[in-house]
Amino acid sequence: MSHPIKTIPGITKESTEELIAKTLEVYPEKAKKKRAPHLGANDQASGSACVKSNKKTVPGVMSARGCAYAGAKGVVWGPIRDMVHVSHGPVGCGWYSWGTRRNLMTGKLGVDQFAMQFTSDFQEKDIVYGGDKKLKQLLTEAKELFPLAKGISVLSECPVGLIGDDINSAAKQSAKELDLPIIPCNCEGFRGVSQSLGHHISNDTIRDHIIGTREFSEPETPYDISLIGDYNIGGDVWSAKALLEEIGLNVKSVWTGDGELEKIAATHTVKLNLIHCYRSMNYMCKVMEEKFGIPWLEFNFFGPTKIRESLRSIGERFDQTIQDKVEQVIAKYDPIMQAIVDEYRPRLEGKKVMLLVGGLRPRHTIGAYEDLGMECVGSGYEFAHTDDYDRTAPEMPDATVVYDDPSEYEFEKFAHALKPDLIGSGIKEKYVFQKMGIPFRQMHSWDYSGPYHGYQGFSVFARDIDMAVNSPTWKLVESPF
Amino acid sequence: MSHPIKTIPGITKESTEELIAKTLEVYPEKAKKKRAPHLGANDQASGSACVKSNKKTVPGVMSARGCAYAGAKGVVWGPIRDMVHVSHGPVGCGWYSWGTRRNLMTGKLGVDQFAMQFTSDFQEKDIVYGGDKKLKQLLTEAKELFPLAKGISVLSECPVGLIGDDINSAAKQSAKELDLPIIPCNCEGFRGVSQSLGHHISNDTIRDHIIGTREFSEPETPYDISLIGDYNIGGDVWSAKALLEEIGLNVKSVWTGDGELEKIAATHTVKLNLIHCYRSMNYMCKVMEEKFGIPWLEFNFFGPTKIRESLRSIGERFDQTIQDKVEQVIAKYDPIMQAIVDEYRPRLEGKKVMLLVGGLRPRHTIGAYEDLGMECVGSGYEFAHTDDYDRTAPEMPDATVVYDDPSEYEFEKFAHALKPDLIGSGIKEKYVFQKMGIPFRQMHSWDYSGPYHGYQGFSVFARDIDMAVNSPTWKLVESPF
Amino acid sequence: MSAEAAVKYVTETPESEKERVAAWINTEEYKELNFKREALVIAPPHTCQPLGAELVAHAFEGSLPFVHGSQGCASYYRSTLNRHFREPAPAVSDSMTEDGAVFGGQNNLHEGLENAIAIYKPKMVSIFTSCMPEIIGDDLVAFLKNARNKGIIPEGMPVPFANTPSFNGSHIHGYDAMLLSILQTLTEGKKVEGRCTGKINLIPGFDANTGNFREYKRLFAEFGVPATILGDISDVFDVPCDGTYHTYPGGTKLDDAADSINGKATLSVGPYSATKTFAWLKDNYSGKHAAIPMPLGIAKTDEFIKKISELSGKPVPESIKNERGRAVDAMTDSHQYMHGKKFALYGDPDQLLGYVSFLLEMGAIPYHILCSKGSKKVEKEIQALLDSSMYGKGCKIYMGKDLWHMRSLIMTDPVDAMIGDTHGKFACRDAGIPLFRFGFPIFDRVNKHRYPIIGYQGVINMVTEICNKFIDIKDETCEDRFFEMMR
Amino acid sequence: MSAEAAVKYVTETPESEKERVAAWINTEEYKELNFKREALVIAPPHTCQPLGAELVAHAFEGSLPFVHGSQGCASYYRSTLNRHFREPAPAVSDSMTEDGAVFGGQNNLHEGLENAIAIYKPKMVSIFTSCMPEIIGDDLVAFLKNARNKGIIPEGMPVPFANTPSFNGSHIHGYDAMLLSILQTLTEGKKVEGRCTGKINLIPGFDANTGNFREYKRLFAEFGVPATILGDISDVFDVPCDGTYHTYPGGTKLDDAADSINGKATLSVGPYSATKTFAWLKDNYSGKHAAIPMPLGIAKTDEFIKKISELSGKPVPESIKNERGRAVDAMTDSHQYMHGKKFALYGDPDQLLGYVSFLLEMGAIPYHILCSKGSKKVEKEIQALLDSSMYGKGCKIYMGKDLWHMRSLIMTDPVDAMIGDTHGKFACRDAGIPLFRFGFPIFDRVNKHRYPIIGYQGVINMVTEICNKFIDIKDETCEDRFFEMMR
Repeated sequence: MSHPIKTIPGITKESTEELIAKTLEVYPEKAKKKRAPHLGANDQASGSACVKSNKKTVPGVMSARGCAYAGAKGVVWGPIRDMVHVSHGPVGCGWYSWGTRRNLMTGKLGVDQFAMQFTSDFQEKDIVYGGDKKLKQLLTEAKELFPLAKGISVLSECPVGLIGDDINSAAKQSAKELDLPIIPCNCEGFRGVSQSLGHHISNDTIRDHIIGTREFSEPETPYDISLIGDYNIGGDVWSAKALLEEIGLNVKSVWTGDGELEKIAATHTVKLNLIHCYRSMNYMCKVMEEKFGIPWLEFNFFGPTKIRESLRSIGERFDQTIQDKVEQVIAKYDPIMQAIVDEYRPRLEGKKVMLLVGGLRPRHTIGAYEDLGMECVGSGYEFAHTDDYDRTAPEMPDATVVYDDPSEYEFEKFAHALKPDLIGSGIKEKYVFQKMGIPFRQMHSWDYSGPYHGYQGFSVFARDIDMAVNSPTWKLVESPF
Repeated sequence: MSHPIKTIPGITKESTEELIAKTLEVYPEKAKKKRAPHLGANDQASGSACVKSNKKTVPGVMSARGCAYAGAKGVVWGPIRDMVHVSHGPVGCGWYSWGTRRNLMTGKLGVDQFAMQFTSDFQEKDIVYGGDKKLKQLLTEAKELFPLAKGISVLSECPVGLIGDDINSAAKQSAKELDLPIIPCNCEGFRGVSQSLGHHISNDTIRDHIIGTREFSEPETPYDISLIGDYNIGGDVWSAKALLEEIGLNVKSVWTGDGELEKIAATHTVKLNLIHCYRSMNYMCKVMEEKFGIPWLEFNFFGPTKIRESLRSIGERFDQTIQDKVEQVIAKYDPIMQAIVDEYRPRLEGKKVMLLVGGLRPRHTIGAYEDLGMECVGSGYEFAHTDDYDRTAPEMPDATVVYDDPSEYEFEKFAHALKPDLIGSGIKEKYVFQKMGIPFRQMHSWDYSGPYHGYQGFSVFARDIDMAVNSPTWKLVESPF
Repeated sequence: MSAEAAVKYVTETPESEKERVAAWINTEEYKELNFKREALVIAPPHTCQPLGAELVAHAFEGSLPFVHGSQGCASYYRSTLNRHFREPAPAVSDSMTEDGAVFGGQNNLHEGLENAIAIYKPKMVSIFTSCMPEIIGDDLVAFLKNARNKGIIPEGMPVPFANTPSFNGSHIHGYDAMLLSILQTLTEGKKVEGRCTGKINLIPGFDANTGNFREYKRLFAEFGVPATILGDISDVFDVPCDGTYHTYPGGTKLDDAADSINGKATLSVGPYSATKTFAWLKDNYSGKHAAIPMPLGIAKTDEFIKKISELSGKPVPESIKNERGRAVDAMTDSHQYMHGKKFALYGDPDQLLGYVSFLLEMGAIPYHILCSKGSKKVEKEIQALLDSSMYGKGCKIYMGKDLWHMRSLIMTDPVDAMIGDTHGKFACRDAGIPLFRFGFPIFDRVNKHRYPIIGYQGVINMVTEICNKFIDIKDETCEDRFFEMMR
Repeated sequence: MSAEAAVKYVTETPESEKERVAAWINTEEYKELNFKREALVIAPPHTCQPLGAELVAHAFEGSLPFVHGSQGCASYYRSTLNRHFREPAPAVSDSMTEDGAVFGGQNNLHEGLENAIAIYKPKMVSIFTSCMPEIIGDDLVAFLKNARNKGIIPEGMPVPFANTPSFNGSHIHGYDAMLLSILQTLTEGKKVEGRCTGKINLIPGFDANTGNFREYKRLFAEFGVPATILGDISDVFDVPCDGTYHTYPGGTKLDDAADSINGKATLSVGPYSATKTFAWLKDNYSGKHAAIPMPLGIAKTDEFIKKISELSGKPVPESIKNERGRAVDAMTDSHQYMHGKKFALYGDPDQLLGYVSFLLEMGAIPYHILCSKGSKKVEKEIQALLDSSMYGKGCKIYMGKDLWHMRSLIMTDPVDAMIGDTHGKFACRDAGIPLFRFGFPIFDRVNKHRYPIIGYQGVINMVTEICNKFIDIKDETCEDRFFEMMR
């Protein structure tokens, strides 16, 4: 799709580059040199990245990034509801990632859903003598205590790799003994430069251990699809899945929000993989395409404009039946969405937003803000790659600032200069900007709200954005004394 | 029943009289002279009152007494659940007595139970022009808004009597027009010397307006009784009624806790009136005895000893069937009660209690304390008459202090001298004594607990008394600094 | 005795009929019928004047509240204060009975004064009336003059008195009348030309939150501004339990009250519950005078702080600026839990204005606003607040209505929560919504009166209680799949 | 790739099987199986050392917490603090990656220091480690010496560092290690013979309640005793929202911390979370030293107040005596709402001891006491408390257990409520009991960290929250006929 060039009054390539240069002034030379290529002015027409990305974080700059383990546990594995996910190593990693990502699950905790923290709680002696024996014992204990778990993932933390434990062989042996899928995932936090490698490693592990190990018992249909890269934050999957079903598709498996191991294992039999979060799961889509010939399609379920476009693109991959349903669904929701826009747009028109999120939302949500009359004056990712930034360029207004893995300092300076009416980023940034009196929404966790996906999600999104921007509390920030 | 003489080490007639004399020292002569006859040392053997009672309160001494309205609204009328009780006059009286007596009710508020406050909310103009017209209008409104109310009581507050309104004729006229029992009760607060006259006036009003106006549709049985003088504080009626039913009696009506107007109206057909609170309802028992030949019997449902005695006395009024059931019931509960006593008595043995309550509990609860190993070192009533004090004498240990309508000052001085481990009195006294570090239970309202009647009640009573006396919080009162 | 002839049997209302009525009382039709009421008042959330008079009569050093009237009245007032504060409330009455109606209450008053003074050794006896003497027309001025002449009242003992007829106004007016009389009595002859105490006098108005009083004092101390709280209940109704009982544990010092007439300034934050007192003060007290709203919510607290600064000539201290910032921080951090939530609220005018202001500041909607005893002036002032915010749109004010009206409102046009006193709990139960007990009286929760709702700290307290309750409800009512670690 | 041959179909667990297991996990049989676990740890309520290190690294003026290790670790610690306090938690890491394992972390550390100091302009950089450098054996002493030699660390800038391996101890030990290093660094060479600051140094230990810190300071001020809180988070994690953001909004002044070695006395109220620090202090600090329990509940607060009096030589002020009396008043007034109620509790040793003491004082029963990371000494001390009261009879202590054990305990042997942190909410939901969030972290309620639980005011706060919740439950769950005005 070619986009018209959007501009923001007062923002030019020059102004943005000046802003970047001024921001970097405080940096030591080496750091400045490292950081400069990660900050740029968007070239909307080019449709390609204006920044470098997926590089090591510069030490000491206060990055928002996480690690490979975080990507593996928090994003890919954690949301699979019917598995026991063991954080293998010291207690902390599992503790920090326990319940903090809002990937909702159906089922009963400890019965057929396992959102607790499982850890091997490494002690000094495990470091010295190795943890493989402990691992095997805990796998047995997990199987005994949680008989309905469909499998166990073993997610390595830093020490495991560093001391040279062989979790793969331990897992393999236990899997056999316990007659249960036990998936070892070498996602130590020191691997790679961000969460991103954790996604990739996890995808590879799914490829190696899971995909193709099951088939659906019911007959295939032409409308079988899987929903990839939706983690059910605040119920996103439930909204997205319902919408896909409304246009006549059979959502056979979900990766991995509220996901089920065996359905994921049988995904190789679907007709199309629909992928929402490209960054975290494009690997598996590509694998399934290569290996099983399953085509895949990126889509965007944020905001009525993008949803409409996405539904039509999806429809194009199917027959007239689906295409007709797509039109019916669009016709059904258009007036509902218009009513929402009519309610909130007058209160949000012309408001500026800046984003810094993970691997999808910095570009995917722009349309939704625009549906509400807002414009995006800066965007960036914690852990994106060039292909993400390529996809971002056409969405962002021209010449606006793009930042890759920005330091808190950079983000603050940009915000100070651009004076956004809203910032959408993570918990680590939230209170920094709120202290400055800038409205903020956590855009990793939907700020404990959601869903934001699909038509259902847009009503929640619009309400939340209005609430954040127009909360009367902001008017109180400036002291009269 | 003749009682053995109980004594308390250190308490003699002389010590008590000295205490009284010292207490009154501070009083002006006139007040001293007025108050002296109301304070005395119990003469247990005599079985008769050692104090004067039912006299005007001495002005300015800080009495705990209420007024006739309080006796009428709070005690007699308020607990009848299926009537609208209008506090006729200014807003306060109804407001203060709204929900503060804990006479529990079944039914749904505003549908078939009316525990809200209803007031005519007199304004200056009602004082000047009279409130009869307003009364008639509000009766119509009440009937419209509460169609399931079985009747309406109109309880006069002070101004109504003083300005000469004729609520009797207004009520009579409205009753006819609305085809609904509307009972006027001239219980203005200035009448009499305490709540007591309010009880009497209300009894008379029941006699004049209600009793005999209904009959039970089901056939009479030899076991038909009514339960009189139980106000269902904290569920007392539910406990007492269940126990009476367990010994085979049919409790046809309850006066007036959780009471129903029409059942009360048909009470003249029962075979025996069982009266718990003699003070507030002996009038009606006497009337029913005179007029309908219904015998009546006082009983005491506090603590296993008194319950046992009472059940047997009640049994004596009936045939062998009932007497056998009485023994079965006693045999069933004795071990349960013993277990309670075994649990709490070791922690309460020898503890001293002082009481100041209304018209029943200062004597009726003594046995229950004694069941727990405690002894009563002082007791008195807010609004008792000589016949109450006569009944008290045999229950109290010899030479202990008895006080009628004591001032807060007197009560404080007595407590100071007698150093009780527990005081049982009302909300106005509670925090005075708690400040002194003396455990306290509200014995009008069961301190928001209950029931205390019957076997069920004793388990609650014992737990509460232990909790009050042995709460570790008392040990903290004395400051280490 | 009844004149009925034919036997009437005891009837039972059929269950179906009960169900019909139970459903009916929740309908719009019922609401209309309910709002047509003109004579019957059901569950009004205000009480009579003497209660307010007693509250302030307790609030001065060594002051013994004295009810000229029936003893039952006194017991009712005392019990109410006992239950709300869980504290003693020593007060006497002169126990007028029937003969008072005939002979007047002078004998009772005199005997009562003699006894009370002998037994309870007050420094001041604060007299107020209940219905009887008001109706029979007792002349308190004469009675007290006679009492002084007879030596019943010791030389120099102040004995203020207030006529507080229950058939007029409400507890806030009784508060005002008694406070006025106390100040008139204590300051009589104490005005000294040229003298200035250097203090600010604060008139809090009817307020049964001891925490508020401590907070006022803390704020003045933070400012370094000496102040006299006129009617200080903080040490009267929040008394240490240390094994001793004191009849008069606190209250505004009589000397301070007397000298308040020479104050640097006098500030009322109870404009609706100390109206007459303030009007009198303005004409009689030295220094500046100002009446501003009760400092509830940020804006009204700002006004309060600015006013102290203005009256004292001192700058707002950094510590208070930081407090403000922390309160605003609490609000910005948790606005999402209250934003758009609809509230029903009722109470005394001063508090009600504050609740409305605070809710609007949070983006919450003060939807049903009920004042059982208000005035056109109050209504206009609330309406002006509503008009000042987009969150006030569609909100309605109901003056002179009661809690049975409120029930109809919330059953037919639901809200998320109610703010009021304990009496609102029945309607809230029927509506399935929480009740935030910020009003008076609170009979069914502990320590609520120890937590200020005024000032910036009060904002934090209200935000905390309200937001956490909404989160509680979410946690308690959500499906398993929405039960989460974070909120 | 899987080596399976035959086609395996996707299976569904039958509902009946789910129901069977759902019932089974609540049984005594399951509990026994659960308690047999030796390797698997499920939902432990403690985390790793660096989190504690970061907390205290924030608690000094201009101190920038610096994680030597993977950046993911730093993000996890920061997020935890952000969520708990709803405040910023600026900290950096030196972003070690794979090559660190090969070459060691010196380059990262040096580059990180250079950048952090240039960008965030700290007065002190407080370094602590996560797993990687601990395992590869980075020599921080040498690295830092080299950094100084290379001029990376500006002259005079203190750079304390602590080894805080995650595979050892818990957050409280990391707190201790970092605090020790900060004090050692800051006080080095600052001991002056004969000098006495006249101040009492307070070591609060690991405590994530900013209200507690303000309360400590208020109590010292009330005493008129100058004090230095060593590791003061109150202005760091409770910052005004006034339109400006400050990286270092508060914390113990570095000069005060340096001079603390010349203090009049040093008092630790975190005996289990500042053990090593206190041991070192005792040998190195001037003046008197005392380690007493955290002042939770009346008795332990009495001990604290007595100790301040003893160490300062000042009498306990009347105002504090009155506070004590008011707290006791709150307890006597509401003991009936807690008396005999059974609690399950878990947390860090210092807090746990306080909860147990407080509950016993209220006549409540600390029935299941769980400490996921305790010691024999803690266990003995808790047991001694239990033995001191009849309400401790039958209570059991579970050391080294986790919240999945706790779930078995409360499902098989029920209690009325739980005291803990947010992580207990799942077990509480299953058991249908309330969770009192006094611990750390609290992710799902607002402002809890602003309300002190220490001192007499803390007692009132705990009494209020607990009792009112029990009354809430009564009001919400009782039949209509037991729904009442008064409680």
